[in-house]
Amino acid sequence: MGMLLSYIVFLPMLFAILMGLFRVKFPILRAGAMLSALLVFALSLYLTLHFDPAAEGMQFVRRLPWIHNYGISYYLGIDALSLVILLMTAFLMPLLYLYMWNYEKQGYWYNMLLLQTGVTGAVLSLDLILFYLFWETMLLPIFVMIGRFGHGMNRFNAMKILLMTVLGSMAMLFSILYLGYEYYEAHGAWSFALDHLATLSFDPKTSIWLAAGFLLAFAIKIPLLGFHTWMAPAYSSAPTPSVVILSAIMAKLGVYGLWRFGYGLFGPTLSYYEPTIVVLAVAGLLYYAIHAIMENNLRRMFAFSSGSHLSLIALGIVLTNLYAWSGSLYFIATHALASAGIFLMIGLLYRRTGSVHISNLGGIASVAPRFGFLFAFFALCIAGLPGTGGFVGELLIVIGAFHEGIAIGFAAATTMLAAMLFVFWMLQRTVFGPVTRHTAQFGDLTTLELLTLTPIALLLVVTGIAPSLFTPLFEPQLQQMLQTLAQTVGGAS
Amino acid sequence: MPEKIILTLLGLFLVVGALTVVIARRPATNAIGFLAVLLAVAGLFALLNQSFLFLAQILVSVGAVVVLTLIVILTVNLKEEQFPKERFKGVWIVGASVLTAPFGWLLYKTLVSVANAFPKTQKGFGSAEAVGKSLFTDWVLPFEILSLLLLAAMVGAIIIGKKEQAYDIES
Amino acid sequence: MTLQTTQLLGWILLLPFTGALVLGLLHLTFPRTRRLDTFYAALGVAGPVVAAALGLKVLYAVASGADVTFRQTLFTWLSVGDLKIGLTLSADALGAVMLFIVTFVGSVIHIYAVGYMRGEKSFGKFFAYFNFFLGSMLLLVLADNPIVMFIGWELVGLASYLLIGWYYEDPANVKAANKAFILNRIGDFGFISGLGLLFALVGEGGFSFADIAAHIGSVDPAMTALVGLLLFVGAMGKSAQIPLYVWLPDAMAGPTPVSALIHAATMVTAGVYMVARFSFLYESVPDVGLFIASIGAASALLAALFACYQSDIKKILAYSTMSQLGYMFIAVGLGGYSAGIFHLFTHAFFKALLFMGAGAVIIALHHEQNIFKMGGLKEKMGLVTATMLVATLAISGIPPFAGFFSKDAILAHAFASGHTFIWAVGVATAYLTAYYMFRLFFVVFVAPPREKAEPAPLDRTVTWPLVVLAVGSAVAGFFGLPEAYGGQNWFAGFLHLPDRALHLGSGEEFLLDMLNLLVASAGIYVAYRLFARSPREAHDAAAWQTMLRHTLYVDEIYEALFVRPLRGLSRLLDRVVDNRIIDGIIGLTVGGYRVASAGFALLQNGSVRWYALYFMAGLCGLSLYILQNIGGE
Amino acid sequence: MTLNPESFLALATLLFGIGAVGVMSRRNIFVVYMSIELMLNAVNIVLATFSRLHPDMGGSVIALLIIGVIAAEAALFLAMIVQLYRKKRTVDSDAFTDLAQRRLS
Repeated sequence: MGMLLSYIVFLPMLFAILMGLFRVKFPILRAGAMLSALLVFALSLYLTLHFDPAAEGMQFVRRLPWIHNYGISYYLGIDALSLVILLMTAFLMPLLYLYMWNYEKQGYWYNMLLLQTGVTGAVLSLDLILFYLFWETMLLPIFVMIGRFGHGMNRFNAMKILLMTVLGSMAMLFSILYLGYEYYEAHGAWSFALDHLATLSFDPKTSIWLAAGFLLAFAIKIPLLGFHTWMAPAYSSAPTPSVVILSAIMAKLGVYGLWRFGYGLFGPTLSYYEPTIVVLAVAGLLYYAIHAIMENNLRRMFAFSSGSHLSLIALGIVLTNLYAWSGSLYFIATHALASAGIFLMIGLLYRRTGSVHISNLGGIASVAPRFGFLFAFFALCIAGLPGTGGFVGELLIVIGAFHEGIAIGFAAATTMLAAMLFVFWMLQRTVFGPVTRHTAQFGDLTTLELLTLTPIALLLVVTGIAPSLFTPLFEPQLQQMLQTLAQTVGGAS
Repeated sequence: MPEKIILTLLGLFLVVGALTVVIARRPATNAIGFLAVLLAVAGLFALLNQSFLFLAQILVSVGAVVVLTLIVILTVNLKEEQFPKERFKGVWIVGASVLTAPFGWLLYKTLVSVANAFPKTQKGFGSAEAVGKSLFTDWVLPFEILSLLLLAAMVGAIIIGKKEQAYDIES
Repeated sequence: MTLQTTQLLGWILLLPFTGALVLGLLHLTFPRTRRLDTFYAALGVAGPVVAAALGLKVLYAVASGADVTFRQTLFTWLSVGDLKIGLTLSADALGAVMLFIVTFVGSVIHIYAVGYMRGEKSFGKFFAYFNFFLGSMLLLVLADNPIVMFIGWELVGLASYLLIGWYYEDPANVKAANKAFILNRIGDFGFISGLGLLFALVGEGGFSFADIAAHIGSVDPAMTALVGLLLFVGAMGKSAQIPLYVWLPDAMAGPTPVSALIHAATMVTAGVYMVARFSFLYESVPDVGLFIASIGAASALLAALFACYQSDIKKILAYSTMSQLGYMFIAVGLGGYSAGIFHLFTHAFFKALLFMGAGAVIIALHHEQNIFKMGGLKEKMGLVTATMLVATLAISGIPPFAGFFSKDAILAHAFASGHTFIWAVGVATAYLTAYYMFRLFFVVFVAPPREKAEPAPLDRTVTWPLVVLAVGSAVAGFFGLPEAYGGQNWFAGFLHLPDRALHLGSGEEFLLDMLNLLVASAGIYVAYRLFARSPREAHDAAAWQTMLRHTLYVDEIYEALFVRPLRGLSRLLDRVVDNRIIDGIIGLTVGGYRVASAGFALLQNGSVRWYALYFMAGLCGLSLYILQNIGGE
Repeated sequence: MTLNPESFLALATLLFGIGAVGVMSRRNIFVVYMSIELMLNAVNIVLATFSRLHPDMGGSVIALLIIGVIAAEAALFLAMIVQLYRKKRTVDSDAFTDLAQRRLS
């Protein structure tokens, strides 16, 4: 049991190393990758079954000293927050492999394996140095994949995403090191474990600066308004599976970081930043949506849509009440699914027509009914249609926002308008309308593609129809976290 | 009192020699100044009762280094017009001196801060025996490393100085 | 019996959804085949018909008990904190009536659609959508809490979107569908804001309608008013009231059964139903009610004016729908909830009938929609003419047809509540209604034919539903026979909504009715004089008439006011804000690095003594600093 | 004894400073070489002085080792000077600027 999390984190990397050592042929490589992803998925499900939602704090903790002199430990653990993201990653990974089943670039597969280790490691690690390591580990494969296998101005865009995110990570690293030093000053021993550092108290000014380091890293990753210019170029150049990871998982890690480390370390201080984040999030929500309207490139359009929804999630997190938090966490999961679905569809579109430009498309529903149906379905999920998971998250966040105040409530409710601004116009010009030169030879979904997409679609429907199946998994822990937070802040919300 | 006079003379000798090294234009003149400095240093060693160091300084520095330097200077045999054209030499020297002065002052202050008066010398201080004892007991490893370094320097000097190079970086 | 009836609700909801799922999957599996069409039709019709039968049973059960509410919780939909939303269905009197309307009219139109849509491609998909719509509508109607209602509310919007854009090869139709959904979404923004606010106010005590009603009294009236307004914004969108009405005429791009079911009989009335559902809330804020009534009156009059100048048969009916919805909002706004629902009830029959009759004419004339190209159809299409006449009389408010009683109830209520101006608008609209409806009737059926076109024979599945609804349009009014005519207004008594008391003697009511009748007759007469003999599509006309024909250029104004600025803003954000300002700031730092690196590159000139100089300069600075701060001691 | 260590240390510092100035300001490689030797000798004086001060032979030993290093360095340095001279027919240190930043594009 104790090793479970380690298996989950390092299995893909282990597979990658083994297969790389033996220089296996492509069919074995993809089979191995798929096997590792399925194993991780199975282990994650097993973990979920044994996960106790009512228990307080971290579970399945694995804590070993690693670099003893500096108190850096190998410290993994899981709670409801990380469980949700872990499950999404584990669920999406096999589907991504299925998507790239016939994609014979070997380096790509290795990068995906590494990426999975990086992402799950970042989600599960509770030691800040370890977290930082994984946080950077997951950036490198993305950099390589955009730079080597991307299209468009891929080199430039890969550099842009690398530089901007590394800038944030550097600020975060500085804060992490300072925290460790402060712990050393206070206790005479080094430690970077989250639970240790959370006990430190600073004077407000220091705390504000330290929090700023973390917030910068997360704001760039999310990305909040103003920190976002890497987003659209990266999404438009990256190959489809990395776009899916970027939007479905990595962007969520920014929010997750804000949640885990922002509130875990700087609960009281964050109220200082709360107005700023609220304003940025609300502005981003509308800004990205309006920006998306005139986008001709589907990838860029849904990059902005992703940004818009992540702003909403960030908004939900800083509102710190049960509804908003549950909504944010639920939305993290369902948005991961929906954006994975839509980006995979866009990838398939690109395979078929060689273009992701709306002006080239049209009439897909006439030539490929199944494709059109699923495409419209995922697009509507993005727009937050009831009956799909996206709606539940939005509803909860809106309700939570109204709990905080009418003005914030209205701001959050604009999400109802935000996505629809571009989704319907996009549908009008891609799925419907007359068939164009590019879509005339459009083939409908193959069995393999259906196999890739239907699990996502089904899960979206289930999350929409019966959210009560999933909420008990995280609600008690969120409640506990909120209580803890209320105690540290001193009752202020 | 005689020591003081000797010290003053040696100091004068040393400074003038050093200035000659830095200021004089012809390499041969520089070498003379260099020789004066090395001799003055040897004299200082003697004043400090470091008899073995004095010997070593005379033998190695004066006997070997200066001779070698002179040989090379003569071998190269620069013509007057081959000298570097240092039009702003004075400016450079003054500027560099100004820049160096604070550091020199700091250095001197630091050194002096840990120095008190000389104790009485024991018998045999600075003799070859004393140095040898210390060298072959406490300082064996540095000594051996230095011997390796000398060997390497010798080999290196030969390789660098060979006329036709086995490997030519430029071409 | 009770237990059984309760369980029926779940089945009623499940039937259409299951039908939609099966039909949809079959269609997606065999998208091109035509052999399954008969099966599709049977399956598509079976669900609604069975649901209608069950719905009738529920209505009977509700009616036979006194003040009973059937409630069935299928499962807990969501439970977070105080927010415990069960997928609970409930049928009180109001719900049962709506259930009956939706399933009954729905089934009839499903049957009609079998004939109407025959030969269309994607036959199965149509019935999948249609069943899906019916299920969503039932979810809306039967919901026991506002959240589930909102889900149904959005899903009917989706169905409407898909069905308006049915002929999606033509971008204009998809545009119409988009317009419908987007305007609905603007309304939904209001709705969900209202719900969020409402939950923040009373959520701790549970969030079903009954719980809200129990706790609403303790809330600050200003807040209640705000909630009421926000919810009504949702109703504006769904029920096509000013200013969110512009989608409804365009929605006629969908097939006629769609127009009949969604954009006449059921979905568009959801706003009225919602206001009636929240009657307990609106009861405490009469000012908001007055606002609703004013919007309703304005919409009624404006739509009636527009309808007088349209020549597309379906658009006339669309504006007429909007106008009748305005009537309903007058009623519910002024506290006459029963009257409003009663009009909703009768309207469902005659408006569905009108659309279906129009649809019959359209397919008979091979998809001709301009009334001035029709004419003289009464000889060739007797049955259609008769049923249309019944419906037209009903909507014009001629006794004893259904519309007379319901419209009368609304106008009497408006008059009695003292808002005479709204009443006057209502009466004027009644005149216009009679005028434009008979204009349509005379031009299409009575006037001499313009072109020699032989109508295609109609399928029996198309004609029989007309008869059924004609009967309904003729007799539905008697359910709400007012006291003035010796009835007991059974309908209002059955609904027992918190109606505002009405102080109107039988004599006064009788006089009002006579006035209405007179006005309607005048409208019919004018229409007869103008259009029965030689109808002309007026082209001349004064400026205001041209304006009306172009519906006051509202579409264009909206486009210029909202759509274009939004697109412009989007471009601006892309080209200026992102590329210039934000990337500009980033670029500035990059440029700073460039300049600095060029400077440092100059320093690195390759000459070692310079390097030594830099080194010494640094050392010099450091030494000076040490000497200065620590002292040379 | 009237000698005091300050005078020795002052001389050493002076020698070191003059050597540093020589390294920086002269272009003739011979002078640069000799200036470096001056600096090394200055260090030797300091070592000898402290060895005498403490009294401990360790300082003398290090000074001795440094004398060895001076010899090794002289050999290498002079070889390099010869080689540089062969290459460009000059002993001007500014003629050898291979370390400079070259414009890349």
